[in-house]
Amino acid sequence: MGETMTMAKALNAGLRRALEADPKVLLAGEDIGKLGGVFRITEHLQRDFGPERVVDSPLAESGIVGTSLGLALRGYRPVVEIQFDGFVYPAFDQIVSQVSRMRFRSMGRLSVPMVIRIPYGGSIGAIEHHSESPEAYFAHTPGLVVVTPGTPLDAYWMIQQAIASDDPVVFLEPKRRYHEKGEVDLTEPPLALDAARVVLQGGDATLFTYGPLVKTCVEAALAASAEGRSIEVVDLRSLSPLDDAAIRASVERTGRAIVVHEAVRTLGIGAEVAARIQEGCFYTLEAPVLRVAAYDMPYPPSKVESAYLPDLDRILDAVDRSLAY
Amino acid sequence: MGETMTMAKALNAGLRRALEADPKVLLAGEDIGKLGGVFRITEHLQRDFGPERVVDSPLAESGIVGTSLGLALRGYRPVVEIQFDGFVYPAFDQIVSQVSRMRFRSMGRLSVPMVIRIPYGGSIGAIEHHSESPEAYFAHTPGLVVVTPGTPLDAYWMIQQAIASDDPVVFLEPKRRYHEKGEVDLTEPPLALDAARVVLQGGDATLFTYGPLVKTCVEAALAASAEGRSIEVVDLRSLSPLDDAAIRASVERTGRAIVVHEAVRTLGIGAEVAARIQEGCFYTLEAPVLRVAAYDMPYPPSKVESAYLPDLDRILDAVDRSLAY
Amino acid sequence: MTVTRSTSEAEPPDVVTPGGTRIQRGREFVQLLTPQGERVADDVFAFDHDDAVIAANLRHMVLGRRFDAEATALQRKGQLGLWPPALGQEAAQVGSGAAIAGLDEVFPSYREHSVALMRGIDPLDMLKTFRGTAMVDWDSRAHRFHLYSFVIGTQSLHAVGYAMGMQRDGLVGNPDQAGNGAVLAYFGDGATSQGDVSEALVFAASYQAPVVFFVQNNQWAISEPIEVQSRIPLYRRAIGFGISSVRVDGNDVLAVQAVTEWALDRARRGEGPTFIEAFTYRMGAHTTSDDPTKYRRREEEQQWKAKDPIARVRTYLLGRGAIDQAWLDALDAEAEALGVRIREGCTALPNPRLEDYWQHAYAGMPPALAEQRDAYLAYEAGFEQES
Amino acid sequence: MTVTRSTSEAEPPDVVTPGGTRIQRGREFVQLLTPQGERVADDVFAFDHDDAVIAANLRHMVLGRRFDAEATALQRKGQLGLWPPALGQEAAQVGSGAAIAGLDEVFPSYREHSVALMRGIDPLDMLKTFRGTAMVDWDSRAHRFHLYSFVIGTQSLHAVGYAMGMQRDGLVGNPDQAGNGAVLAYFGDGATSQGDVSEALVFAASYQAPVVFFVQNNQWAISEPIEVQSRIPLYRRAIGFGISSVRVDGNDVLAVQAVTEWALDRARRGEGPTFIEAFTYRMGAHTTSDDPTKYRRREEEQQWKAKDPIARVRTYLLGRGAIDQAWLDALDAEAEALGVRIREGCTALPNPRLEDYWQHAYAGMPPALAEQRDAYLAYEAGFEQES
Ligand SMILES: Cc1ncc(C[n+]2csc(CCOP(=O)(O)OP(=O)(O)O)c2C)c(N)n1
Ligand SMILES: Cc1ncc(C[n+]2csc(CCOP(=O)(O)OP(=O)(O)O)c2C)c(N)n1
Ligand SMILES: [Mg+2]
Ligand SMILES: [Mg+2]
Repeated sequence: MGETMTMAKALNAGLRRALEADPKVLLAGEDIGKLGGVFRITEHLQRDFGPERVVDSPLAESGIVGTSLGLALRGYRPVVEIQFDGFVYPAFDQIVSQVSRMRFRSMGRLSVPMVIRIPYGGSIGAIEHHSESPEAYFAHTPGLVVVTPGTPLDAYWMIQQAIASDDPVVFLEPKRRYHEKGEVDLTEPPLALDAARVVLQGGDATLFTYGPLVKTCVEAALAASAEGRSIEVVDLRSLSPLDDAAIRASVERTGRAIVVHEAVRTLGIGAEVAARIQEGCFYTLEAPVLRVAAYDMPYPPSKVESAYLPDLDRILDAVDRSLAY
Repeated sequence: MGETMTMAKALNAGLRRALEADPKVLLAGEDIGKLGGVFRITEHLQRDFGPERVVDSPLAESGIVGTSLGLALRGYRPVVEIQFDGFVYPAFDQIVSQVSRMRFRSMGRLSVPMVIRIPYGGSIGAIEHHSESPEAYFAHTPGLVVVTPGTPLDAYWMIQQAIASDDPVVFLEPKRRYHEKGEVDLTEPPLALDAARVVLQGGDATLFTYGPLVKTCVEAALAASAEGRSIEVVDLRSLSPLDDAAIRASVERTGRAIVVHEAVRTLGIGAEVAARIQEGCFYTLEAPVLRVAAYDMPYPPSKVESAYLPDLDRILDAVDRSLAY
Repeated sequence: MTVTRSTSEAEPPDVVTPGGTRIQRGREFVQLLTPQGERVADDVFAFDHDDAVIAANLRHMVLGRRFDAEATALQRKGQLGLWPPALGQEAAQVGSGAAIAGLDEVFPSYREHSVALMRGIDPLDMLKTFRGTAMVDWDSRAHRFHLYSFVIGTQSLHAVGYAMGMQRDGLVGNPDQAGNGAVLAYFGDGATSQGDVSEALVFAASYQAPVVFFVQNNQWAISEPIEVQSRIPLYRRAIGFGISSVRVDGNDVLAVQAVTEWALDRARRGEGPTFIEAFTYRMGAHTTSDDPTKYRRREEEQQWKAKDPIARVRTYLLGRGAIDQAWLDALDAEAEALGVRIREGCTALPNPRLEDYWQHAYAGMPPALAEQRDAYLAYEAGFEQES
Repeated sequence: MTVTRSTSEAEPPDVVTPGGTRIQRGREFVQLLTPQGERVADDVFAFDHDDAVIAANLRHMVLGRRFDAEATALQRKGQLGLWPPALGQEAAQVGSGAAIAGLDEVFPSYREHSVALMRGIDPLDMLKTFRGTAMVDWDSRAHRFHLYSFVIGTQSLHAVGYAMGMQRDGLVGNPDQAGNGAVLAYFGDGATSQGDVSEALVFAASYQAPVVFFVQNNQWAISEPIEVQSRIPLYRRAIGFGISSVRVDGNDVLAVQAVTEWALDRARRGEGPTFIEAFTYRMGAHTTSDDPTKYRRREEEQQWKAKDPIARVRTYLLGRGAIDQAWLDALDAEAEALGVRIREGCTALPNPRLEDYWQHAYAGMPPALAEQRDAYLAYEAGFEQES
């Protein structure tokens, strides 16, 4: 029953299904119509669903998110595309002060079933502002759900689950994985949107990661197993809320944890995961929770991004350091 | 040599000194001129320095920060007032994508010696958007310095140090402490802007805090000492960069750490401090680093804010839990 | 060198359409009732209702002012944390509020107290926000009156988006007017400087959304005079976005109603957005925390007192014999009853509990948040046991 | 229901000042040189320079186009990560660039390659950004040409702030013109929708800052036609903010220079900001990653080809005998030499090392960051030892 497709195609298929399933779903963003988005995630959707359901918006992110909030109040389920990670900040006030709180402000009377899709992360050789990892800003914001698929299969289901959710969802798409293929087996029921997944089981240490670095961590774990080390890989998938039960269960098994992400280290998701693990698994931990992340500086020119971002070697180095405790 | 004054007066005096000392210093913001700001922090400064150095800006935060960045490039040292914490988000893009990175983008050629003053925090009985604690957003952003005074003395010196700094500084003013008095002894040389301060020495556990809750933590520590517990209180003062050396030194002394802040718990400053402590002091810690913070929901109506925010009892409860390990 | 700032030049206004048509009438704004209570004609706008409607407007203005005065007094007595008075802006609010019909929706800022009352919002529910016992506690869908909005300008985008939704739902341009609706979006003169408001104009123009932007230019944004935001008349702002625009005497309830009806009607018919500048004055403080003596002259306040929006309507209706002293006495009694209800109701408002708020953060409560709630409840229970 | 979107109405433009004066000339825009290479008169603007200046402009346009073509080719060969071509916009850029005088400062967007060359920026330094070997590697102060800016519209605010600084520094309104300066701020048609750009207009008007907003309306924002951003001519946007505005034929280097000189001169004299819409066309792709066949018709591109900004100047100057084939050949040779330098220089650009970047995050490196750097260096050293 499985089909092999890229994450880009899987997202496109998921959006298509959502548009088919619910006439209240609409897409809005810059260049998502005729062009199908700069990454072609919405390709042919305007052709097939019309310009009222797949809307080319004026070049103004706050406007896109703010008007979509209005549409959501009217009963629509807007799916907004931010063209690149670095262009979400002009919409920050609308997302963080308005979208995230409308339910709370209205004391539960109003819902904002909005999805904000953001292609994110680096390693694509881009100029500045095109390789950001803004997830921690959103995960620190109550009222938002923040999720990120690591595979085409997850992408296909999670985008539909996000659209079906009555909470606003920041949906982070690891753009460097857009064009990698994976199996999309539709016979399996999808995992819950807020669940982490053990991608690889192991007993010596756990790599916690998400989005673009799931694959890298799996590669690192496989490399480590060649050296006789049994490394577990957990794809967090949901960054807010975090799947505490799954995180704790893995640490209880392995006793060692390393969090890996592209965002800068300070106050990245790794900080929260580490803080929770040391609190929840204090007696189990055989080593401190380590973090492998970008260094605490702005994203550098692309020719040095490979040194700036975590890679297989830096992950293995952290595994070594963890096991050395 | 000491004088007793409120933090509001100390800030006003510090701004006045900075305006006197350097003709390139200018203040910009909403209502900071004739009115002297809604908190009167800039009272009489326009009268005494003129409307070109103390500028009433149009009602647009992105514009205020963005034009101030232009002024900084021209050699000015703008000190921007954001009227309330909840109104900084419209300027988020300018702060996070522009101000913070101009040095990096220009490969060190340009400086942005800008100070962004933000009255922050709750417990003043205000309506929504007037009691926010946005510090983690900024501390997660490379290129920004984030500081917050806890006393009039620190306020007086730190605002001047921030203005003198060639890095952009987010200067968070704990508004609930504006009108409390403290000694401002000008004979003592000021502590460095990036240094934490041990406010109260103790041996059993350390409370790490900053801004509005420094006083609350000191009160908690004094209450604990009545029960025979010796609690150290460290005022972090600088949230980015963190004073790692001071943090580690204290934990090495006490073996137990509790981070206390008004911001929500998830990905608040406490997450980073906890992550660093468990990494840097793994063998010293006798209990997990605990966090006392606001609950992970938007700021509630003011009649329940006292239950939402950390207070003396919740801090003591955490001390008990820490000591029980 | 001096950075000079002149006040706005004298301008020949008035209705300007994006097509460039300029209806010049050598007057400051559209006015149908003078401060002296005399009807005057306008070459474009007419007030198409009888005296009963004017009397209804007077009633709304008087009740709105009473509500406002009571709330201000309650704040002075420590019963509210804050109150933003609307004194002086009653005609702008009631006139526009009276133009709202069947399916229309309102997106207010934080000062549209009279409009709120007209939409059936319970004044006690409104006080909750300012007393700190609730967030915004009214059913915005039932009343078609959306939540008060405190981050300046943000609601303008929500309004446009909502209007885009009404467009999609087929509520625009139907031959049967009863099936049509539009959005009325309120904000202040200061708000026009916010990027969000400009973006709202861009989106409204681009999609020809059925929305009317209603700016109460009350001359001040806290301590900043209108000249800080615009050196030319504010209604012109919208023209550059391709949006028709009118300036109206915001203290003339007849003119405001006429202009707003025209604009809403255009929107409902599918003729696109309109921008209305209601030229009015904030006679009181910005909020109860504010002290206007720091930044504006008494004479200015006095001048505007002579243009009071309520006095002129009363004069007019009495002169016409449409109302009499008995009618006014009855209205006073109604206002007094409202005052009593507000005063007594306010102090009786129940205090909330933090427990009530956890459930509002998410549609589905995340387990970690439920854990926090449970820990909180256990912690609180500990205190109760102790005591 | 259909959400209709009509294209902008035919409009009688042109110069509109906030005072309301409308100089109607029944033409689309200010034009001084037709696509056929004929000089035409305008009732307001004149080109006050001799043929040598026009020839210099032609040279800048040809060199700019060559640079652009080389960079585009280098990207195709994998030598650059990305390139945003400026093909077709040379007159808008060179005409405005030629208007810049002594103390003026430029705040570009990311496509002003010809202006950059005129300001003395080394084309190889410009390529670094797009090759990924540097952030923005030119001395913006020395060249009075600020950093390229990639978040749409943000630089408009920096430009206004910088202009406010020049105002404070006394560079405006001096009798001695040599002591005066202004800011020239570039952005695109799409950018005008961003809140930041509207806020820049608000601030510029409020402080009467010496700034000229120069919009290259190249008809497209990636795949979105101008009608998505504005249904009326774009130059009108600024009028509602109280800013004088002109639309100019952006493919006519003479008209662009004349209008920009007028505007900069006004700014320098202290007469406040101006908004210029240069009506032009992006003849190539948005960037080398873009595929315009997906969203626009070939005929449109062909129509604009007939309005090529370079051809008309060449025709004109040849017709006047101001240049001859030898002159053109020499220019070709100069362009070819530039091409060689660019091709060879690009591939020879040194790769950076991450080490070089730590120091640029802060003026004073925080200890924790230094720790990270040291750990990184030790870690890297480990690899070198291994190998
Ligand atoms: C984004 C933002 N910035 C600042 C404020 C603080 N503030 C509240 S009201 C106000 C003035 C608003 O003036 P105007 O838009 O004219 O409305 P008015 O109060 O006169 O009705 C300001 C600056 C805010 N609420 N939101
Ligand atoms: C805030 C922001 N949103 C989106 C983008 C992505 N983007 C880059 S260029 C562009 C179109 C810009 O169009 P226009 O302003 O007309 O300038 P042009 O490219 O035509 O020169 C877009 C949407 C961006 N760089 N910044
Ligand atoms: Mg106002
Ligand atoms: Mg364009």
